[in-house]
Amino acid sequence: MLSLPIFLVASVVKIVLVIFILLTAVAYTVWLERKVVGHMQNRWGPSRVGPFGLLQPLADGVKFLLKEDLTPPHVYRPLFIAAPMIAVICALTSISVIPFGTAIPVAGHIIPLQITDLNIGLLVILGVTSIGVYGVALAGWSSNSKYSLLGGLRASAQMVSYEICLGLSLVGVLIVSGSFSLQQIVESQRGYFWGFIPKWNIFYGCQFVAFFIYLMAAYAETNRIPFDLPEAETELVAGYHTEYSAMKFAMFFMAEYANMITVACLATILFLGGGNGPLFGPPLLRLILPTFYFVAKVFVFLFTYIWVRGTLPRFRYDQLMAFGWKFLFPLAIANLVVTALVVAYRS
Amino acid sequence: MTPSLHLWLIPILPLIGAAINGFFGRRLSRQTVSAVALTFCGAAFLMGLYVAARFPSLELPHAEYLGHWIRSGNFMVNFEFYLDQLTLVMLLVVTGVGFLIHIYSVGYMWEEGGFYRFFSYLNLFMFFMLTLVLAGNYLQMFIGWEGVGLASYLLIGFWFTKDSAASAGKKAFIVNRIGDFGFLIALFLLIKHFGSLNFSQLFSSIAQQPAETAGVGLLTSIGLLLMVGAAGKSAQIPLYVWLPDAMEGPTPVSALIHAATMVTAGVYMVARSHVIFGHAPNALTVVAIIGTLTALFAATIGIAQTDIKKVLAYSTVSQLGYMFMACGVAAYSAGIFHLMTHAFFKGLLFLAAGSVIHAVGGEQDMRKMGGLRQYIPWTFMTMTAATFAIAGFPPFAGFFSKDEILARAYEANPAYWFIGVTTAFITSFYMFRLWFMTFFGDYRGREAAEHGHAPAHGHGHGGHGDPHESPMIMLVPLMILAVLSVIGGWVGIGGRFEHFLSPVFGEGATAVATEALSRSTEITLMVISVVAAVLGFYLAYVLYLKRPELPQKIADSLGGLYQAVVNKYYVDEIYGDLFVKPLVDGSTRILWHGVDQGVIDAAINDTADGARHVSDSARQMQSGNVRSYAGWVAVGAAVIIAYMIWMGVR
Amino acid sequence: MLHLVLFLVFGAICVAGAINLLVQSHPISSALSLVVVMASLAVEYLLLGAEFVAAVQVIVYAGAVMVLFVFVIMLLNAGVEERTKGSRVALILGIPGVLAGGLLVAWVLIERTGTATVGLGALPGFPKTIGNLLFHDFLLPFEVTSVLVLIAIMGAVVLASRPEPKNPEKES
Amino acid sequence: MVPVSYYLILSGILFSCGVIGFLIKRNIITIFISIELMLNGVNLSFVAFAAQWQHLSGQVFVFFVMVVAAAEATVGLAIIIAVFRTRETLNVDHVNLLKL
Repeated sequence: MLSLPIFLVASVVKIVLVIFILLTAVAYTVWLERKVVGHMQNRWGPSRVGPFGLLQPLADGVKFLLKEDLTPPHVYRPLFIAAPMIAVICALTSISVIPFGTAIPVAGHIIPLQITDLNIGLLVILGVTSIGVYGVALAGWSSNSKYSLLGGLRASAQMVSYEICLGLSLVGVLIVSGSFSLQQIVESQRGYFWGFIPKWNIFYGCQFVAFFIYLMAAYAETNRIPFDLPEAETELVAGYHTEYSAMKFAMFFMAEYANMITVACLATILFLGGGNGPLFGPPLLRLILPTFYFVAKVFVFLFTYIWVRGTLPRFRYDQLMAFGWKFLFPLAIANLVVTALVVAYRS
Repeated sequence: MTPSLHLWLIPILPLIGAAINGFFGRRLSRQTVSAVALTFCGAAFLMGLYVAARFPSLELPHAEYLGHWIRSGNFMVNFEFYLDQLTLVMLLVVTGVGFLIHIYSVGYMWEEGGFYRFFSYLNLFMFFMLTLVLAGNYLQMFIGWEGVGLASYLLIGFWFTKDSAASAGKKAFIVNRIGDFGFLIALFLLIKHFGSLNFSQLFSSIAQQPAETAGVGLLTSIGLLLMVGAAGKSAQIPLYVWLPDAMEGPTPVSALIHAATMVTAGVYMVARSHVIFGHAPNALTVVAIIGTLTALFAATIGIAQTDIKKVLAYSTVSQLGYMFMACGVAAYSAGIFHLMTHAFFKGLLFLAAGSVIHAVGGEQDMRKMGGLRQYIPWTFMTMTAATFAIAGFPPFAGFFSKDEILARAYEANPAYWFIGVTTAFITSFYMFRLWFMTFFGDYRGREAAEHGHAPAHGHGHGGHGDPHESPMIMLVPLMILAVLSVIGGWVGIGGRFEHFLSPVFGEGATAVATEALSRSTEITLMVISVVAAVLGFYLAYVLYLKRPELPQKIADSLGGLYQAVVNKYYVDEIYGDLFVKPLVDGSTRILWHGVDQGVIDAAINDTADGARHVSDSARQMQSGNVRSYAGWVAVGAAVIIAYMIWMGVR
Repeated sequence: MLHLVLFLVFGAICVAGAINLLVQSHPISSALSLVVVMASLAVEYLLLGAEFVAAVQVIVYAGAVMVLFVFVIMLLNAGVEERTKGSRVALILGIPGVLAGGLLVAWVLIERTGTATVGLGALPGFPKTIGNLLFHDFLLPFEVTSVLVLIAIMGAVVLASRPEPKNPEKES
Repeated sequence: MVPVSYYLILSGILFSCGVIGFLIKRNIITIFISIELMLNGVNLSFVAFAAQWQHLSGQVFVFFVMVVAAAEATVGLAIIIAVFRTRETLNVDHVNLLKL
């Protein structure tokens, strides 16, 4: 047990570190996306700023900061300003319960690589993301513009709908793991069965159906292609952030990519075994390897995101709703029932 | 234990027919409807024949138990069917005559609207009548009893658009209710004192009781009440008034229900209850007196009637009187014998009359007929057989049964016999009057038709032109019944019929009675009754064929008496003034204006007015505004909380 | 001490949100005020140890039900409340009635609960124990509410679906 | 240590605010929001009592309240949409007839 001052210091350090890493990750996820999609579409992507365009995110950030912050007339000002803040705060908050790896000893104290381990950690993430809807919805409404309003409407309906599937797909994992604590969920996936297959939930818990549902719902929750209806450029200009510019727009941008990363982390923890992997080498390597595995899995997941974006066209809105309610939802329920039966049989 | 004969099938078959025709008949063709009706009725008849064939091998009385019906404490009523010699006779008469009349009806009703309705009712009647006959206890009998009343009501009012038919139906129903009331009270008395309605249990327990020779005891009361029921159903004084009016129904109905079967239910019931009557001689005397008086009374009315069916109706009442007379002198088998022969010849008379009416296009007034024997020879011949049978000419069926009744009546009390012979003479007279007026002389219907008198019924054909013979489908039943009218009485020669029924009514009573009369007396009585019949024939011949102007003169000279007879002794009017009018007036003044409008309606109206006044003020609260409702709720909640706290504090 | 401070802070946010709900004339402001009230109530639940209730409060209430409200407000494009003269009953009778009733209830509660106090996290409501209670002791009510929810879903679909326009050409 | 009565008073305040909102608000959606506020106030008292009597059924009851509130919200909002469609107003003072 840590003493209070050390706990506070450790927490502050961890928070700063996590936010820094997260924002950097966001910036370079954007770069990665532009680069990968560029290559997929047979062009170069950013290449001028720095080697391989690596400094492009920095240039973007400077541009966002220096641009004129324009507030159109007729908007509902308080909410117009509050909306991007809500979005970005929710996006950053949910990362706080993610364990990035095993605990590491620092100056004689065991510090877990996680800001806080709540025993309802998963529920916190769900709660915070569900609050995140307000950012998008209110942005759309307060802009007092038809495109924005439509985008906001679509966003709120879509996110509420897919949140149900998301939640249901997680319940299967919870049944297998028997805990809401992310740390414990990761713990429960340690080891192998049949000698070589890792005991990840996606394999051992037979949660591949749930993983598929989670994948779909996560794309929808983060408004990514093929579910990016709220900001569909071809129909709604830019959807709920049509009227935003400069730093406020950057906040939405950040929120979206932060959410992507959170979702990827969550998928890694829940389905892909978190930081679990073969440990070898000297003690220091053994400490770092879990984090490496974790980051690698997240990267794979993020790459899939980008890959899908480069591959699939956008859904039509009624297709989106039908897909969510008539396909994913029953599938999630069926998966839940089967998982419950299997677990009941095993015990 | 004798094997089950499935007696329940006999009543159920016509019920199925009735259900099919009643529910689906509207959509079926006439051919199908008649096929259904005839099939199920014929099947019941075949079942009757089957039962008769198995009869000698049965252990009698044969009872078949189907299941519980009512159970209340020790009192129990079952569904059961009961078969003995009496039942068998009735069964064959009802199904046989009924089947013939069904066949006849197909021809007679072919042109009528509501064809399926008619056959549905007719089959329904068969169901109830067979239930009545086969019943194993009084309550089941009562079902049949009420059911035939219902069927009778429906069929009398078959042409319900005609006002007279509808009211005749109502009259029959209401008058029957009076009789049913007596029957029902008798049943209650039986339940109260004997705890059972089952025939065998009841009769064996009654048989142990001493006979009530003097005064009015329990059994006498029961007997008298049963007689009230019988009088209602079988049209005896004072409840006979419905039967003549019942002639508003289609003629086959008159033949089946109001001549051959239903009206004899009273006789059957009295015969079935002979144990009760045997223990209540006073009640039996009443039965005899009522029967005798009815026979004479109805016969005298029959003299002056001009409607062919009305004559036959009064004749039926009179003949039923004979049967009651027979029962009244404890000659049940004679009564049942007469019941059987009467079913043959009276059924035939009605059917033939129907054929006549059919021939002349719906005309029922005999004064507009005449000379019909050339036009409708078959009808004429069958009708002749029936007329001779009812008049009591040997060797026709009526002679044997009537003679036996008269002999037994003489033995009991010569006064009965004297009235009986007089009635026989009158019967002979009015029947031959009908015969002569209808079939002899010249046809008088033509000028009436030419004067534009519309036919009474809507028969589509034959309204104009010459009378014509009926189709074969109507004539065949007539012929069969004619044969039966001739030979039907022969089963009674030498007391065979009595002997057959003796297990039911007791060997002793009949055997002793037949021997009590010396051979010479018997022959004398027989001769006298034949002479009375011949006299009647001769008188009718003189008055209605030789000198047709005489009847009018006689009528004029008789004056008031004749008027009284023509108007049926004003019985309907007296009943009207005595019972109907006070009832209607009382209902109108006291019950309708006083109680209903003054008390019940007024109470409701005032309540409604009060409610309206109160709600007029209260509805101000119901503004439709949700927020004001919420305000009321808030205040109410505060009041309730305060009350609960106050109660809790105390 | 920390408990009391946290309680007072979030209680104050609650009350402020509730009063803001009353004062604001735009429905969306009222709805967001309620979200604030709910979020701070979730903190109050956490203080009482009911962490699962707190999480569900945020996920279901704040995250789903209120989003639905906001969605409907946006859908119907509801503007600022108009001033109409409705019922005076609500103002003259209702508000005094509420206040009287509220005071009475408060008095009784304070009388009855006396000086009982609860500590921080007084009754930890772990998901497992709550699940046990819900699926054993309260199984029947749980099933009944599931039926209720099903009925509510169907009712909402029926109510909100636009009636099919009568189009004779389409039918034929 | 915080007295239970504090929680109860907070719950009472929230409930009363809900009722007053119901009484004074004219927008049907705001009225509905007030109802939710009332339910929240009651939930707080359930949880507080659960803590006082050390029995979890109070918390379980909160779940039932939430479920009922969710069901009520769906149906209620559907009704509001239907009402708005036919009357084109959200002001309850204008919605005082059962039938148009």
